[in-house]
Amino acid sequence: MDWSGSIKKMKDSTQEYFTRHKIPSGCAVFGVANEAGERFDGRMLIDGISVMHERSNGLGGGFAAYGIYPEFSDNWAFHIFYDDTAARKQTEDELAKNFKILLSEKIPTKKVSGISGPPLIFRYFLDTGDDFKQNSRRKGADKTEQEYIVDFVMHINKNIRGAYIISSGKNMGIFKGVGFPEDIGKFFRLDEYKGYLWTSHGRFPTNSVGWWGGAHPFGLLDWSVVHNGEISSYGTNKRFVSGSGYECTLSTDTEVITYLFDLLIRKQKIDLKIIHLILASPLWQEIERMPGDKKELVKALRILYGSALVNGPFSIIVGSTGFMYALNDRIKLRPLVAARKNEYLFVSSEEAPIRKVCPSPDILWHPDGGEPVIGMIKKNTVKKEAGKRLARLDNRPVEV
Amino acid sequence: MERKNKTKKSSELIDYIIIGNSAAGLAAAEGIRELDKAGKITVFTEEGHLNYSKPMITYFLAGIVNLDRVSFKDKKFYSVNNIDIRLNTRIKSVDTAGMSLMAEDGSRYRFKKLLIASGGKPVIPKIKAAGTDGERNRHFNSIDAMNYKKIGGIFTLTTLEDAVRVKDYIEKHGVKRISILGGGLIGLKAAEAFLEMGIDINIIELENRVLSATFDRRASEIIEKKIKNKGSNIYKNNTIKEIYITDGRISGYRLKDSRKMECSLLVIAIGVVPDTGFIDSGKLRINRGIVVDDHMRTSVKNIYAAGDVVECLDILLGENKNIAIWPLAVMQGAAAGINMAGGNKKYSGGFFMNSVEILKVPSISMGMASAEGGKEENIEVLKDFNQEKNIYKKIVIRNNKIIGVILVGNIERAGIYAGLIRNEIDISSVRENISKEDFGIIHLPADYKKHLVVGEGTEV
Amino acid sequence: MPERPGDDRMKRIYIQEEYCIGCRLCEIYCQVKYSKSKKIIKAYKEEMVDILPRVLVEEIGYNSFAIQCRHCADAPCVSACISGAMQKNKNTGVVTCDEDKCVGCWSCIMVCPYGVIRRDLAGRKIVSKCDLCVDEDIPVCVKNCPNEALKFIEKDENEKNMVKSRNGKKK
Amino acid sequence: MALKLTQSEFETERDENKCISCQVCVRQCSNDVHEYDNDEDTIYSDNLKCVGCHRCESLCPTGALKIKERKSQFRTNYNWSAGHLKDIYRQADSGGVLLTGMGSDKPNTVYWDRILFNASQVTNPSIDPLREPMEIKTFIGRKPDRLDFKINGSGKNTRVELKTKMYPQLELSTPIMFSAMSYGSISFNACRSLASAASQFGTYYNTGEGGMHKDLYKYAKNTIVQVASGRFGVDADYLNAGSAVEIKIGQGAKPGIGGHLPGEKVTKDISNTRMIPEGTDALSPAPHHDIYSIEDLAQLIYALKEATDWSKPVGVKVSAVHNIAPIASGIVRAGADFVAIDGLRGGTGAAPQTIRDNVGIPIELAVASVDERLREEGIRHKASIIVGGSIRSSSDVIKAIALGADAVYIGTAALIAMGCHLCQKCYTGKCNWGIATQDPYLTKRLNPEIGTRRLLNLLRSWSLEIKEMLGGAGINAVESLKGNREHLRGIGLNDRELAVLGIKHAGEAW
Repeated sequence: MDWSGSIKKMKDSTQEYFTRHKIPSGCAVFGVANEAGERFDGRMLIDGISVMHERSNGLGGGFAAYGIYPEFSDNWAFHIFYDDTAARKQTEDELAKNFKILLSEKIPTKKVSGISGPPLIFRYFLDTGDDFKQNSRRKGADKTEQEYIVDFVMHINKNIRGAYIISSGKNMGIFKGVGFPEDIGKFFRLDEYKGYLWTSHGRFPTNSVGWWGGAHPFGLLDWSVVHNGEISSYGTNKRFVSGSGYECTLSTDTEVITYLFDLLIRKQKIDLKIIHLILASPLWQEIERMPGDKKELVKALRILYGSALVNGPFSIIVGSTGFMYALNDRIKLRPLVAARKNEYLFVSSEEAPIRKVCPSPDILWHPDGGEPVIGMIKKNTVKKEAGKRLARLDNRPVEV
Repeated sequence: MERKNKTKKSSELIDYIIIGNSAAGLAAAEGIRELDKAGKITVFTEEGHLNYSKPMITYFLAGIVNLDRVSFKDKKFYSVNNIDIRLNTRIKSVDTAGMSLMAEDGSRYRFKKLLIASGGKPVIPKIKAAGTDGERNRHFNSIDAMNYKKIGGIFTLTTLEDAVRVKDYIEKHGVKRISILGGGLIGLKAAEAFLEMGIDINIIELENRVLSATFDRRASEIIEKKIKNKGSNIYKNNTIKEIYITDGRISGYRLKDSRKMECSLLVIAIGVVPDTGFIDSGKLRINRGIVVDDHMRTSVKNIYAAGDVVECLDILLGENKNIAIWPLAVMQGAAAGINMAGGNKKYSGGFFMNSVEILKVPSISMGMASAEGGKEENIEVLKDFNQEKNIYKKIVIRNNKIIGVILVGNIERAGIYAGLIRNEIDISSVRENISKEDFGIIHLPADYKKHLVVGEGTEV
Repeated sequence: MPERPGDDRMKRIYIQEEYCIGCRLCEIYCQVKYSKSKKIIKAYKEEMVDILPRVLVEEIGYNSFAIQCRHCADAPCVSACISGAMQKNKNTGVVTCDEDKCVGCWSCIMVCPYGVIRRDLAGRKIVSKCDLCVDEDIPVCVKNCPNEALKFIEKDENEKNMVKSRNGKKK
Repeated sequence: MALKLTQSEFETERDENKCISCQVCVRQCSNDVHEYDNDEDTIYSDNLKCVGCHRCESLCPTGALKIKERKSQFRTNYNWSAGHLKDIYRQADSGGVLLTGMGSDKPNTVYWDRILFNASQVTNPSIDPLREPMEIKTFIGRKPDRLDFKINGSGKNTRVELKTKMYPQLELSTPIMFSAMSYGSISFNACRSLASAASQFGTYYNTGEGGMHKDLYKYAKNTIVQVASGRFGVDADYLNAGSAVEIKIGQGAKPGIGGHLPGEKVTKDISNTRMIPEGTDALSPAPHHDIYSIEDLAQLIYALKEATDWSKPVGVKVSAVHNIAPIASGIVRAGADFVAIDGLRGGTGAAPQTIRDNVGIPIELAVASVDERLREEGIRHKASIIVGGSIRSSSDVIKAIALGADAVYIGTAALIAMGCHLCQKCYTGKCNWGIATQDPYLTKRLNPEIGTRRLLNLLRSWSLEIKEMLGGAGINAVESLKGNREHLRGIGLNDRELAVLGIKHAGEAW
């Protein structure tokens, strides 16, 4: 049954389905970051991911873009899918109760053949109010502002039928839906956005269920994750994050990986540089050969965070305000290619997209399993553009 | 130098000369070859057979083995070990000072090292005789070692040649009963063979029982009874006073008790003595046998002796004694050979032991088995006699150590006792088990048991 | 003094009396090996009459062990043998009795401190003793011991084991 | 008493065509079932004495023996089963509590057999354990809430240094350990086999409550020393010798019941090891008389940690009872570094039959609810969970870990590897396999070299099978199996059972 064709009728059960079932999928991932913080528009990503058409099957595509809302860089930007106006009304009531809404609008789209049955797609720029700004505590509750956002997102996604927050960070946004990624890009008019860090995803789910909320990237706060593969440690990872209050509502690998990043980096304060030692831990036989200090460190990480080891095939690209991070599983069961040209860092499932947008990179390599690729964004440049008005973007092509 | 010049013919200098081609001599040759692969070894023997085992002659006699099988080393032994063997060569004299010897044919040999392993020779008593020989009608007044061979039907039984002759004589003359003078070891060994052949025997024994030296009264009785049951006789406290000769052959004899007996074949088996007559002793010490130390060295440098010709340590007596038995001859010979070739092997001494089977009754005696205790306070005797099965076991214990054993009827595991004697094991903790019929290693004192069970092999 | 290669490197049967369970399967399989058919049921039911096991189990209470010829380095039985039947093979170290040569004088029985040579009266008078199953990879008594109380190993290995077990033993 | 209302439970079937009267069976039976009649050269067997241990059958060189269960037929009665009748006959004979050995044999649901494991197909590659690393190393012990680091340098020269001091951990080469079986309940040779196998394989065995024989101190690195209510053999040396300390509160076969080693089993060696007079009964009280509540347990844990200089994990073993989840939570909060849970079907040397068969809950349900509870409370990392009580196969291990265990304890399986045939007569002291006995005639039958080798083989084969199953599911580290209930499916289970186990039913996708 093609549920996407009758999404209005089936939306409740579709979302229900997604929250109950894990859907394994193959995929294409492609990410580009400008480490200098220079922004470029979404066409490079659309161009790139389009050459990996074969890796998708039209049941999901999406993009995450950072630096696209400089005029609201200090405010929370929520992208929300609604199945209907009732869900929107209910959600907006909740938003109003919990935030100061600075701007709410429909996200501009255009008609593209191959994209059908989109939900209602809105974005909101929100302020949490003075309490957090002053105390980073709110009404005596033992929470940081970020936890407050996480709780709110979880609450909406879990409890309001027909509403789904797909993006909840600052100065970033996620655009995704059912269709091939290049069509989704055009649908969302991404050529009109400029960001310094983009990731994109083409999806090949192994069933015919297409649901806009289930497309990738998955996002929470500033995190966005695109992922290729199917991890075998899902249950273990899920139980691990659940011990810290993360509830996996989507049953996707991407979701649980996002939570792992959030938990390890934001909550446990583990340095980005060693996060791969947890997510794709070295083998014991490698650990045994390490010098004393390092061995002790890696062993301790593995003992404590064994349940955060992501097992089975994956290549992921994680986007965040300050960096782009790509990682392969430890025995490299999925492809990952990286390249650099000047300030640009490319990571991709295949070499072709990189060659498409950057025919002669300075360096191109195939990272080992468990070897991270990190692009750090120089924050100064980002700051410089903050405060600009939300505006349509010019069409200047990116030159690399 | 001077001495060398004395030697008339320019004689060969041989690295190792061995007099005697039997147990001790050949064990020595092997011992030499363990260390010295090249040195020349020459073995002299007065006998004509390549090699044979003396204890085997009674088995040959009994027909258990034929002439081909009396050898204890195979034919290749001499070539494999590169040994020059000189048969039919009686050594006439040994010049211990000149380090040379002369054969009966007059040839002289010089040696670097000499082993005397000439064994023993039978004792022939002087007995009054009456009669003439067959050929020259020569009259005999008495027989003795010099002339007994000239009378048909009188034999000793210590060499293969003796056995061949006895066998021929029996066949030729259809002998049905054989008299054996001497009820000791050799006599009984001969008796074993004749009984096996189905020939009745008369044993004439000076003492009041057979095997008086090695058996006690009970053991002797069991054997005597067995012999008598078969129609054979034993004349105890007796000896031959006169031999009757008819046509050069023995026809009868008169016993000490005056009884006259018919006899067509007499075996004289009253004992052997070391064969040392040919040695120009000089400084070489000879008591009853050649005296050797624990490395089988005689009192003359580079001259060794081993086997039945020597007297050396009896571990039970604690002094030298001539114990003429095969196992000791082999051990002595092996030690002598190794020492001759420059090695260092101690001969740790031995004690008497013997195995004889009369009419399917096996028996073994070892050590000071005839002791009865009582005389000496520290000697204790354990006996176990099963009349029904005719099984007898006797253990002689001195200072808590076994010094003698007699087993009759059941000899299984006899060597365990030999081990206890040799290793001087204190058996006080296992005394109650020691004479049991099923006595075994498991009954032994814990340490010795462990040594046997856990170890890999003994150095007895 | 050159070593006899046979003795130091030969595999011997070592006895672990603490693990002998007194089942006597060693004796049974030894008898079967020297039976005509070498088939256990047939051997026992039809041929067994007088086949002697060449391994002996001694047992008192819970103490027991199976013992067979130790194939001594300096074998007293070989010295004592008057017929040349008892020989120690210099290459293999194995002491065997050539049954064709043996005359049944029992000299070996007289000197063997282990008491592991027995009179075999089934046919001609000869002795019966363990030949270390020279025609098998592992002697049948060892192979069939259900508790590995018999081991067929080299001296070095045995010494290693002894050290090990001594460490594990009460002082 | 001439009248016997109980019938023999087994019969030995002897094929006379094969029996060679070699008497191996006669010599091997400690129950005197077989008797050789010299006059007739025949062996007679007294079935009434047969316990079905199969020793004679195993050693019979001709395969002439077969042990069969002898089912004498009672009138069919669904209420009064043959078992009930026989029990009452025995009780009417003896007037005592019915004793039995080993784990419950009652037909309760074995949930392991109602759970199926997953494998990869297409969307995720399975991994070949023969060609790819497959990691089953496991750590037992308390994990810190988080790690602190010190970061030195920057860029390529960044060096991250660990600041947090880790709690002591047991490092297991496979997530399987040998559970507590005391010297006394089993023979020295059995203990030595366990110790030496654990040591050679890189895992742990548990002394049980009987102290540690001095000859086993050399295996101390691979030993968990147990402290039970009798405190047998406990002193500072003992506590410090092992690599971990386990406080035994209860045992799956007999929750709420103490132990009793009869005086005749307290041989000289055992008396030395247990530090009690030779020949006296070794009585373990039902409770620890210094632990009447959870705070008392906390004190004992603290005391043991002090006594061992905080250098070893200290854990607590409990029976799986109805409130196991909150009990486990309490134990973790009392400071235990691991919780060992022993399920309903766990083994024993001797237990009242009625307790063994009727008290406690199956380990599968217990581990599921304990893991869930500790996670809910956010304290799952504070203690490892070790489960035991009838882990029969590598697949049971896999399932236990997927339900949330860190490692398993095997007791019965280890004994079976050493020869146990589950005749359930351990309490008679006549174990024909030399395991549950102190009779020197019988203990000889377990050559520890063989015992060790068989245990090593068991560990090796289970470990290989675990690796095969992990690889099949596309997992190359056992950490990624822990609590991974997505890889489990129930079969023939109702919703309640599925809910407690936290798994979906077979046929339901992710």
